[in-house]
Amino acid sequence: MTKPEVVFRLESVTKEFGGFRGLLGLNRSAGVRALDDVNLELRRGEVLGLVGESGSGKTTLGRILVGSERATSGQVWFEGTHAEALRGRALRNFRKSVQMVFQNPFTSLNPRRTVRDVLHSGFAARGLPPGAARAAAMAELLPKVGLSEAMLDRYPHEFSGGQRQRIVLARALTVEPSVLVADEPVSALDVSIQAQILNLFLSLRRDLKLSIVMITHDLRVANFLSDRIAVLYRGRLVEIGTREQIMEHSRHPYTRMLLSAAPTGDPDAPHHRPWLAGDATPAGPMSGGCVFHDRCWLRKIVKDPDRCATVQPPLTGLEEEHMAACHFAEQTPAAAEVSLVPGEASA
Amino acid sequence: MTGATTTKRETPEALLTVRNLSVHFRTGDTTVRAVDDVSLSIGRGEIVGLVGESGCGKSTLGMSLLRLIEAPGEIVGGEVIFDGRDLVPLPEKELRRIRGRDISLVVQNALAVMNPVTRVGEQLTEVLRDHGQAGRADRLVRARDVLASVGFPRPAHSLHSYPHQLSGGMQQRVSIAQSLLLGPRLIIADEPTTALDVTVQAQVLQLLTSACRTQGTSVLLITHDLGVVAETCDRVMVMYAGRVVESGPVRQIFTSPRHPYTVALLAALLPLRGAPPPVLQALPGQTPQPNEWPSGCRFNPRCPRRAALGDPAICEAEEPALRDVGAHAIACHFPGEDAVGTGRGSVRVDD
Amino acid sequence: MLKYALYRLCLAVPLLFLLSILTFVYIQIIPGDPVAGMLGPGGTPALVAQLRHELGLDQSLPSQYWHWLSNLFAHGDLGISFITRQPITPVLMDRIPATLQLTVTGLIFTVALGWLGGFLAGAFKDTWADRMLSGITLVGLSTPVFWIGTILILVFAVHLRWLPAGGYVPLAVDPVQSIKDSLMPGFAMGLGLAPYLARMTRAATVEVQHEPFLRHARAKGLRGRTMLLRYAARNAVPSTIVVIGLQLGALIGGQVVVEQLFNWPGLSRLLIEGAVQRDYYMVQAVILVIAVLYVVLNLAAELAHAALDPRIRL
Amino acid sequence: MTAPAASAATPVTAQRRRGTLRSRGLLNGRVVFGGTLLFIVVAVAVVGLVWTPYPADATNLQARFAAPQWLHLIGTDELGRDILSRAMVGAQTSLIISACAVGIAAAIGTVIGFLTGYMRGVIDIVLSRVIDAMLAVPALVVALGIVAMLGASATSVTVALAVAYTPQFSRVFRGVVVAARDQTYVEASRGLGLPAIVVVVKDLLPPVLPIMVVQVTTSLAWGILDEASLGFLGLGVQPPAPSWGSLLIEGRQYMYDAPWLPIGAGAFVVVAVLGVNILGDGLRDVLDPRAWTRRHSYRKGGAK
Repeated sequence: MTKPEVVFRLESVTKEFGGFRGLLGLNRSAGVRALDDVNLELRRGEVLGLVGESGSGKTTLGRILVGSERATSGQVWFEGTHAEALRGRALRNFRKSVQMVFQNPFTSLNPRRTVRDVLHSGFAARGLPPGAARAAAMAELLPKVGLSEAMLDRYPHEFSGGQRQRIVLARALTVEPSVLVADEPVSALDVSIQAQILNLFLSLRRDLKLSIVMITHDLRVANFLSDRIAVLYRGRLVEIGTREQIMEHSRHPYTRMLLSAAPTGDPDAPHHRPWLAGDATPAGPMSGGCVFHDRCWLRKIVKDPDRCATVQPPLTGLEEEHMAACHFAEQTPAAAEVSLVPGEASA
Repeated sequence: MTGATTTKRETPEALLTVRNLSVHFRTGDTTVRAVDDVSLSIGRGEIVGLVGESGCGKSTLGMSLLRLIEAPGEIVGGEVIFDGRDLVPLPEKELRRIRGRDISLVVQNALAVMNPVTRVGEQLTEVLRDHGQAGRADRLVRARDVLASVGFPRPAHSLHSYPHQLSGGMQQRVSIAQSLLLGPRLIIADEPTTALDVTVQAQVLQLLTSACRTQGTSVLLITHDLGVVAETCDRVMVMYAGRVVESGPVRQIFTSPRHPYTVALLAALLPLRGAPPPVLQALPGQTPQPNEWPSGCRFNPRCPRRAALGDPAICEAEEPALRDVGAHAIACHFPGEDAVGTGRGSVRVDD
Repeated sequence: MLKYALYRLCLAVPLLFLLSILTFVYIQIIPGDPVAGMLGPGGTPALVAQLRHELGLDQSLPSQYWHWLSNLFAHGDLGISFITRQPITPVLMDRIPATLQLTVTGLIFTVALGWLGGFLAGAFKDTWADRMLSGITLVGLSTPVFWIGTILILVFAVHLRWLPAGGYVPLAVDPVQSIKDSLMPGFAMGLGLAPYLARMTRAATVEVQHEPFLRHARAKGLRGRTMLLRYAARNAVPSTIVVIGLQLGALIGGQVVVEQLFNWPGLSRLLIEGAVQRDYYMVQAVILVIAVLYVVLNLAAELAHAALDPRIRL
Repeated sequence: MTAPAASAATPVTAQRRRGTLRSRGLLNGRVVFGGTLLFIVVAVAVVGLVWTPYPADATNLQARFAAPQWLHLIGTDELGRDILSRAMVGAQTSLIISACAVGIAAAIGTVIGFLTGYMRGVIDIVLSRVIDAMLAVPALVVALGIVAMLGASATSVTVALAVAYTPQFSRVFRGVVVAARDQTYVEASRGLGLPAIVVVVKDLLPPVLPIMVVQVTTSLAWGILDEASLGFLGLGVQPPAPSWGSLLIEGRQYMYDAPWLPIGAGAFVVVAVLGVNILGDGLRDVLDPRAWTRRHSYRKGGAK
């Protein structure tokens, strides 16, 4: 087995909002740490699920990947070059290689421009001259995303959410990216449309060999698409592993809590959820220690509150691919069994 | 309006019975039939789910039960019988006493529906006052107690908070507290947890249902998330394009759905555990907008069953009525059990 | 709230500093030599040079600014008038009470007329009352203050003889006469500005009625009165206070005309006199004072807004 | 309302918008009425170029202070000059001054607005603060100060008003550009690697244009008013050259004896400003998206 090729490598990326502008009173949310010491890599051709609740920093991470936000500290390496040092033409080429798909298909298209106009901008950015070259590219592109030639001269408002998301994907593909960062691409869509778009992502990945970062709050979406899943909580990466490791054998108590909270869609499943407490926005300033310690159920079971409240656990390897940031990651599965009503420790 | 027969589903102890309710929005020369000839009933203490995708009319239906439809929308026909009284012709003055006291409402965006410039305590006590609860001190005690009951650790302190100072989950808790304040007999909960994080959603749902179960309050839970319905409701109704297409007990609907739309919805439900299917069963086409509903059965252009049956003409020509089939009611020209398989609905949720 | 007040105050400081630079720079960009203009044809080069030296105009710009600013802070000294060669500050101080009295009277009329008209029009949107009020508002917006003022004088002073056509008596000397004197100019100013406020109030009132919390108030079964006062009015008013703050500039601008028309010895008259006589230091000083007045009043409006809307203060 | 429905509200309003634009075009009632008023005023000014009832500066000592009558529709002044004729000629001066002032202010203000809104950073911080400081001085007072510097003349009034209005324009445009810049679709355009100028032309300029039209009309109304006010204060176009402002300062001296002097000249101002204001209102309804959202944002997705 060859070592997988790494497309993106993030090294202790930290992002704080505020700073200078906050000082001048231009930004009142000064000093908010959206990302804290995140180390992560994206491999060629994989789908990496980025999972977290509101305030977890997952969108900020996505924006740093596409270059519309700069990390406060830490490095972002794209295909071996330092992405943040890029300037001019190299910067523009980088931006083309990494395209973003946004959550809200209603705001991510300019209401005043036709679909054709939008796509032609993309072709122009790629350097295709108007005329036959673009027509050929268009003819190649449209079937990939399930759009037809007849739709090109219409305005975005004439389309439904699902179709708009196809247009957004088409726009991203005009510049032949190698990475797609998708920020909640289906969460604004109807259930019956979600399936279409998720299938589309699968086929794009297969046909175009794209690497995809799938940012989502929905574990079911992550489970469906991802090869690997990273779990973020309050700006920190708390667990990362293969789909199976995260969904079936998670070792971080937060991941377990997320999984237990997700609706199963099974009327016969037991709904007893002893682990749930609090919400993702901290009630007061966090005083250090593990980011999760104020809501942690495992901490109550293992009875070692001091360490959790004072020492931030580093992300440590458990087995191949699988890492978790918890002092007691070893004990999570057993503790989960204990804390659940007998018969409920499924999976 | 299409000569659909009313299905008498109400039991003797039905708290709310809706018969042939239609809500239309008229702008200029177009009429949008947002809710079209819908009948349903909710028993005492029952939790009923109302499921559908955006624009199917489920929120409009919920709001019309309290007659809170804003112009240009109006109830053009039907009855809403609550506890023996038809609310449709009731004078606004009497309706006001029912709203908030007997039937209360919880909506998705708790922050937006709270008065931003007054404190939580005042918002709770003013409801008590306007419904004739005397005594300022008593009202404050009631408000504090109800906050405690929805899980506020320091209720007396929280009475002094402004809505925007609370987290999303806490805002929704206040909203639920307010809906429980006067011991209502029915709560209409319109996507109460959609804007919340999963971990908070589960807590809030648990809170709402347990409070209602202990007090015997009925709930109409409007949602687009079948996952939520599965674990919360006793009965479920599925809406598509302004009409109820299937209704029945939750377990029945989830284990043996009859309407091809319900089948497709369940198939689109992603599994949480286990290896994902290589590709999802997806319905073709788009969810129709309220002003462009197809003729005949409104689901017919997207219907896999119809396609499997070789496009029978009746689907395009005639609107199917909601009819009892076994324990369900279903609005389909081809409701036969055997037809389910042709709906490509064999992908089960939990296998 | 205190924290917010301090925060706003801190924001005002650089603003005032910038204002001082702007007004200072203003006099430096005058084409030609103001001193030569001041002395007229009789000014020999020697005389000009001497005066320039006396006025400190022969120093470098930053040092002039520093000089000017330190004098302002240390002694409240705004320099001397080109025309009278007298210190400006006492003259200004003399005029401030009259200007404040007029501002307050104008503000009272503005707020009374604007809020009432706007709220009524908004609450009864699309009725005949709304259409009438909106029509009046539009005409009011288009009518210059000097025109309204002239007509007021002709009607109330010349024709009916109810009120004096102009003049000013300090409040302390004769309160009754003083108030009578300020009624008409204040009313003219109010009529000038009230249409803006009415318009904003109407918009805010209409907007509030579509807020989800008002619809939800119905769902809670609240009384009509509760919804109108505690929901509609209580939410519509704060945003209009900001409008009042922002429109204070227009109020003070309108005051220039009103003071002239009603012969009111306020700051603005000083400004006009200075402008006509090209007394640059005087103009500079008055503009600075007016700007400071604006910043202070605007700050007050912001704080009032914050007091009424808890979402503002953090 | 479901989450998808909430976001679906956007296209619905968009559809409404386009429908309104297309079906009613720019011609709602107020645009027509205001436009007509403005047209009449401009027409009077144009007619004044070639014909007036009397020569504008022809004195007639027999007819001093004539009250409005058939021969002199709005009376005569102390030298027996026909006010109507003078107002017709003065209209040119007043309209040209305000139009030029607003044009200059719009041009400079737009550039500053774009610079500050699009560039952000230090340029934005410094310029925005300066604009704030400039806005702290009322426009009329700024104009007064500048006229005092330059001496009263048509040119200096134009320059003064242009300087006085520029901060408002730049603030409005900065707001629009900042709002547009934060739109996801702008981020997407930048993400495609398109040059900044393309993004500005394709994505940022279109939303600015309608607001520019509205802002220009509003300022035009102010321009006419302020020109007249300056004239009234004796700091506008100087008599005997006629402009609405200079007619007013002349009229003021004889206010008690011949009230038609200030009132007559003022009436021209009122009609012109009313026309511009009504037109501006109508245009705002049709063009300004902020007005649309105000009217339609509460509507639900399904409730078309």
